[in-house]
Amino acid sequence: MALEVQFFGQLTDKTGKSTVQLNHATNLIQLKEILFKEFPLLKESKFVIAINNKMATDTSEIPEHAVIALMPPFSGG
Amino acid sequence: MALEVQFFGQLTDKTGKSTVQLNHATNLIQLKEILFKEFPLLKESKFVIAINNKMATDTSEIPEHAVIALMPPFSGG
Amino acid sequence: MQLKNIFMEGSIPPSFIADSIAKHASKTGIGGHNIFLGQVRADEIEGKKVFAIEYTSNIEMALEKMHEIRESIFAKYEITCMHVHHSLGKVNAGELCLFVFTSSKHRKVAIDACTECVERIKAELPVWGKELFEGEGYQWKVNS
Amino acid sequence: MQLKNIFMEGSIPPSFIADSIAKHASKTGIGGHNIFLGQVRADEIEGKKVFAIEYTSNIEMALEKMHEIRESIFAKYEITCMHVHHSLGKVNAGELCLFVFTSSKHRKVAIDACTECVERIKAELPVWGKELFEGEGYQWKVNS
Repeated sequence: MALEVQFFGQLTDKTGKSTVQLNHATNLIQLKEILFKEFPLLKESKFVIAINNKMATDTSEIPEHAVIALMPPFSGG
Repeated sequence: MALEVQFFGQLTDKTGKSTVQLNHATNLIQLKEILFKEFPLLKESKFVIAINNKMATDTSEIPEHAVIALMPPFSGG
Repeated sequence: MQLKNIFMEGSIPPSFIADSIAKHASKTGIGGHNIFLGQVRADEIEGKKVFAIEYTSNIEMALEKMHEIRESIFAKYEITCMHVHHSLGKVNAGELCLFVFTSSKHRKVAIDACTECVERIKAELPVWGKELFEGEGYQWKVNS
Repeated sequence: MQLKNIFMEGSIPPSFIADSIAKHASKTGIGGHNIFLGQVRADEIEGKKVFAIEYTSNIEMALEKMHEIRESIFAKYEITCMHVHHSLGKVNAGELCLFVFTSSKHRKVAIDACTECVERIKAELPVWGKELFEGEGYQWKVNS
């Protein structure tokens, strides 16, 4: 259990849960492959990813014990 | 007593009163002559004039028993 | 025609604003409200400090003009409602003298309508403010 | 760094807004306040009526982002203060879910700062609204 992945908003409908624990993935490309295999509905979803509360890109490295947040388009207010 | 002339805002400082009764004047040019004679400080003041609550110009005719308002620049709010 | 009275004696209490907001809870088509509040500043002019503004108006003309502004703003913007309140008489520094409140389905409409209403009130309503100095003296307010 | 909490559980009561306004009476350099209020609409979508919105957030990230927005708006506009409150959890149609409050010496500054703040909140804060339908069902809110 090296990573925590959190889902927000409508993504929780696609995954059926708000958080999963994953073994380590070195970058987001690899992480998304793992997630898409477990939650195929995520593939069609729009979202941005934050690593430890910082917005990340596909090539961002993932530190040990990181908290990863998958966030769909915001709709506050 | 055919006309009522009302002064507003800083104009009351120039005239020392908020209203005067005047004999008839046919138009505003004539009215201003009368007022400037009685209240010379008005001459240096900026104001617009309304006749019976409608904005007027120098050549506007003045009906009998009209209420004339001399209003300096607005400063509400 | 019965003109809506926008004037109230003295300052506008915050509780009055809360009541006005609460009245809109039944209008469930509204998505955004915009409120502008004018507050009397304790400006210092050549060493003298404003402690209050005393407002007077050509009331009848002001209400007619406000009616005209209201009509033209309702024609231009898709607002659900618009409320305007302006003080007459003395309002102390720190107290509220103007309350403009617009509501609409969409936020931008409410904001734009409110802003335009405030500008027109300041420029077009025959209202005058006398800035009273602490101690004695006064000067007539000038709108920018 | 201690981040300011903008979130409150449930709707924002009008009395809370009045209290917030009243607190500014001692700031006698303020000439204008602008307030934006978001209200939950009872929209009808394909025959189903929204009776409430349930808000969730990535709270920590939202507070960091709000801090960043606050700093940049204070840098850009000469405002005296800015207050932001956003609901979490269920807010019924007709109730208030967002309260943005800016104050400045001059009205235009307060209005512009408030408007920019509202736009940025809607676009940049990780907050999600779930529109709950009467009877059953829901849909996820989309910001325009």
